[in-house]
Amino acid sequence: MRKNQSLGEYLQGQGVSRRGFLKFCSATASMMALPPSALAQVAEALANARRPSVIWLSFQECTGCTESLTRSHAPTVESLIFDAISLDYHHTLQAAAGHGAEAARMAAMEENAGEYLLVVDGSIPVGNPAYSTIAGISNLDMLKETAANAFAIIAVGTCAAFGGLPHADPNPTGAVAVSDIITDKPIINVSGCPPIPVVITGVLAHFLTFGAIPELDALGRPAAFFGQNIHDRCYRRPFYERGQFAETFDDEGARKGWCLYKLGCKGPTTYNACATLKWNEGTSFPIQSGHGCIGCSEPDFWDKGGFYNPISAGMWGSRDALLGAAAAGAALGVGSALAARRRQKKAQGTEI
Amino acid sequence: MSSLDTIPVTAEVASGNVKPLLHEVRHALKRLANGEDGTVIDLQSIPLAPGEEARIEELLGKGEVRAELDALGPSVVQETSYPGVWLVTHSNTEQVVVGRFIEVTHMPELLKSQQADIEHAISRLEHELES
Amino acid sequence: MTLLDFARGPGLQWSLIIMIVGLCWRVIGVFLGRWRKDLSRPRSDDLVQGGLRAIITRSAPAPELEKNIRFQHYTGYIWHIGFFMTVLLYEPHIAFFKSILGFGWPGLPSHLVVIPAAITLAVLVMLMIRRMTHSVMRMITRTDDYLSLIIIISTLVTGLMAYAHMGPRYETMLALHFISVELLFIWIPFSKLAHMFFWLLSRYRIGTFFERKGVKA
Amino acid sequence: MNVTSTAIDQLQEELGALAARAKPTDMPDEERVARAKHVFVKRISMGLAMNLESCIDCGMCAEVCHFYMATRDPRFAPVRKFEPVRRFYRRELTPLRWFNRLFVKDINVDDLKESQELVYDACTACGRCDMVCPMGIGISETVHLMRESLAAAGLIPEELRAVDQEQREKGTVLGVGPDQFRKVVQELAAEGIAIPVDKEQADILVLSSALNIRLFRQSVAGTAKIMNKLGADWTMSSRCFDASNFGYLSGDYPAEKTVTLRIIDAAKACGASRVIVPECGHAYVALRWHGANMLGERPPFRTMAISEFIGREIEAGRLRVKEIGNGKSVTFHDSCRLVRHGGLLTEPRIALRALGLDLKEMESRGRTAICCGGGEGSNYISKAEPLRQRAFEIKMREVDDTSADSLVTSCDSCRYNFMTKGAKANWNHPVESLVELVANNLAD
Repeated sequence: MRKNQSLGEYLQGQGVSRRGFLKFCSATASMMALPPSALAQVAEALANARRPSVIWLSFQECTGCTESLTRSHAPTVESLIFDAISLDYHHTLQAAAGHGAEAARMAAMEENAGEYLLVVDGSIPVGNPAYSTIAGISNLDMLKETAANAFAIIAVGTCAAFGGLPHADPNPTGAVAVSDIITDKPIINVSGCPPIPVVITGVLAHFLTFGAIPELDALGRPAAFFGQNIHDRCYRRPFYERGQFAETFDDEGARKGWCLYKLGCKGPTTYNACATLKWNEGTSFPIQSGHGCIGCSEPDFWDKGGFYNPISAGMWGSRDALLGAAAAGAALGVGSALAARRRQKKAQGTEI
Repeated sequence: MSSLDTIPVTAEVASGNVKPLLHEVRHALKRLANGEDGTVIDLQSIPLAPGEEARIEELLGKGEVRAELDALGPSVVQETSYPGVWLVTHSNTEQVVVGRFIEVTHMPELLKSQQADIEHAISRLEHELES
Repeated sequence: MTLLDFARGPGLQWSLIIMIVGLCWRVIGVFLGRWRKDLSRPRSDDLVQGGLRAIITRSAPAPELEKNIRFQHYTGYIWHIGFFMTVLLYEPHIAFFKSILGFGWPGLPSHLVVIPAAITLAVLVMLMIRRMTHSVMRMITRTDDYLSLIIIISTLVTGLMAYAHMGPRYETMLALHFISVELLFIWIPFSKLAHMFFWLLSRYRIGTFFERKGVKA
Repeated sequence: MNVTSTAIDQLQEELGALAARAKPTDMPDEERVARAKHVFVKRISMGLAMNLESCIDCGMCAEVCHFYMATRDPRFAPVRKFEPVRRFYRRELTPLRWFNRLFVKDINVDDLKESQELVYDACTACGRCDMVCPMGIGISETVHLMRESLAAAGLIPEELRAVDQEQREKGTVLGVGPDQFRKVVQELAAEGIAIPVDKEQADILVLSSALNIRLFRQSVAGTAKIMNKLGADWTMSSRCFDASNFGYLSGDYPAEKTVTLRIIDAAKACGASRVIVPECGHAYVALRWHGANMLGERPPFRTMAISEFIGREIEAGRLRVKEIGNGKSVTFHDSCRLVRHGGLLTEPRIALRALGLDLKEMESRGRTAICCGGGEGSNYISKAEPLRQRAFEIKMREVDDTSADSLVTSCDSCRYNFMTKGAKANWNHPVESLVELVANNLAD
């Protein structure tokens, strides 16, 4: 796809019929969680969309987010979205290496200043910048430098969005989220560990379609995907209402597909689209596969008192503190009773 | 995968969303009959339990018309046993379903020849005749 | 740390610590107060039995008294039963107790637990209005009574709202629910809510007191 | 009726003039408060602490209190009557006192003065509220502690204070002393009723009361007839014949102790194994339940109310009475002191049944009996009269509801109260004494 070509022209050039384009649009609208009635609007916008430049930076990450994206539906309608963007820098995917790669980044930044999208996966260690460097540049410096002229930033994955696993207690690298460093650019957090691939492409599609960032929730996540919690959209919700819970992973309830709340499911406090979009080409999602949601799209999900503790349970270390409290209370009780007794004893001898 | 199949997971699961969905279809049909616009329901946006999509398909049944089109992968447009209610399934070139819609309309838009394609057809035909 | 993390973690821990310190302090302190032996010759031989009997029999008034206190008596029962059903039979609550006690018990379907919770809430609001309007209640009501009512009502309101996914987002509502319960924990030892322990002791005591006189209390 | 209306009028007039006889107990406000607090410190035990810890302010006690029921005045809610004790306890003695001090106001002399009306005029410490409290709070004993603190603070109402002072200082009550007692003994001897007075040794010491000597001498006569009929080894003490204890009624603890110890000494002196208290509820409570605690040990005799004694003797077959029933119906008024604070539920009923009377019980009887409104020295306080009259009318209606031919009771205070308050309400229901009824119908 040439730089100045619109998407419509590009697809037509590829021999895609209008019918094919409409099909592409309705799949895209569905991907963006837009109502089917928005199809005409989407079609028109997409037909005229211009190809944006995208720079993808990977910091303290496991490449799971990239894997999630690239291993999903290739080649699919989403792949067309990828064709529709100009991925100018992605150190896992690009052919160039070393100085050439960095040069590509610099060129893209210069050529598309103020217009390019910056995608980040992984958290940024600020405890000691040397914990993670690329081409001798610390993640912190590279992020600042690249973000400076970006149109917007998409923080892909919980690490980039909220610090994620590296940020988990005790956070040895001092890992922080993109939004902890960059405060003057629009940031779209596409959280999840990894995020649902359709959500990543959905956000790109939205940008491609409307040239703007989608509506975000309080944590900077696209409301269309993160607007409702897993629990509300979970097909096992009726079991929750009926009080039918699996108590262990191999009991009758687990076999019958009952609610996993008591096994630590974080569905009620986790906002993501897993229950509708599902994973592996719409095959399933964790709860459907018999494991509670671990809340991976939420900040600090590693530190919520354990994946297998119900959310209504407390998160704390020991009961010893309570025994200590009982002992302290008893001592105070004895003390105050003795003081009162002494005072009463003194009063006994008197006439009135 | 026989070892997985032997795990006795019974799917007596119901999301409780099938009936409301069918009611929505009923209302959409009424609107259509009154001359109002058609309705498209994106099945991906509705939380469904395993097997429920198949159940919806079964409940709706198969009607007189079935069309297959090949545009960026196959798509199937099936009229259900309730005329006016269509089930549209889009797949990509790898035969993976990428979108599923219930359309309540006289005829799904996608089946009609599109204006842009018609114009393209004219030029192609002219080109053919000229040569 | 989010509000929910605070509520589930340090908030819970400290509120339980304060509750346990306060309750042990108060109950043990009262129990170790000056005991005065009654030297009079008891009419009954078995004061202990009288005490134990009173613990049971005080649960219902004599018929000739019942007609005077019907409203308080039955509303009291309704909301106590409703409240404890809600606390003890709602599955997420059982999971909470299990995390502290190490064991759980069977619960009721969630949508059924809503019924006692809603009834309890309605009765408590009614009792609160009565406190504000009835002449005797206004006269004897102290800040303690209002605070206790408000805290218990807030646990029910936040709990029901969290259950129904009303108001702010679920995790915020859940955190508020936790916090209201923690307030309740903290408030118990300092307030009349400590009657959850004293009712046994004082009923036993009045039972022995009257048993000595040969009267069934 | 053996009680002449002139005697009643005379007594009532005398009671009306009591206030003028009371010696002042003035003291600075600070001292009043200090003395009241001192009483609290001294008396509050674990048991009382339980009463002060457990209240949930449910208000049920008000609903069964005859003063509240009669007036609907919220100030008379029983639990509120000991509010100063509770406040003091919460600030000074409870384990969490340091916390409570932040919120609970200290008591002052106005609180004490306000309490005077609540605990003397509007409460007979009858204990009906004790029976309803879902927490099992001993409300009446705690209200009595309020009386003790007010007594120490010099805040006993004048009339009661006058009698208390008279008994403490002269040993007489309403002018009734050994001389008046001997006169009655002589009069009865003239009627052929012998009373052995001041025997050196006796098995049973029988007590009487100033009210008996003044008004109900038939009751003294009846007791003597019964004792003689039984052939008991009994005596009465001319020095110590009066069981009434105005120290107890007014909350004057030292005075109560003096009176009680005097009786215990008299009983010890004649080697009695039993002391019989006349038909007087408070005298029974003072001796039966407080006596041992005043003495510091269990005394070497048993204390019995005369109704208790009669009931037991009839039950044992030693005392036989005539069946006088013939369809005549009676209802029995349980004195709050005898039944609720004394446990004497069955004994008087044994006597009534032996007499063959048709006993028609009131709705509230036994442990939930409604107080007649005359207890705890209340008959003496003139300004409380209108209030007490209203409280009495509740009792009156319960009696009427039984449609019994007559009313029997075994407490002279109650009896006096029924007679005077009933007269005021134009309610002329016959009121009989159990002792007199039995004594007049002894089988040959």
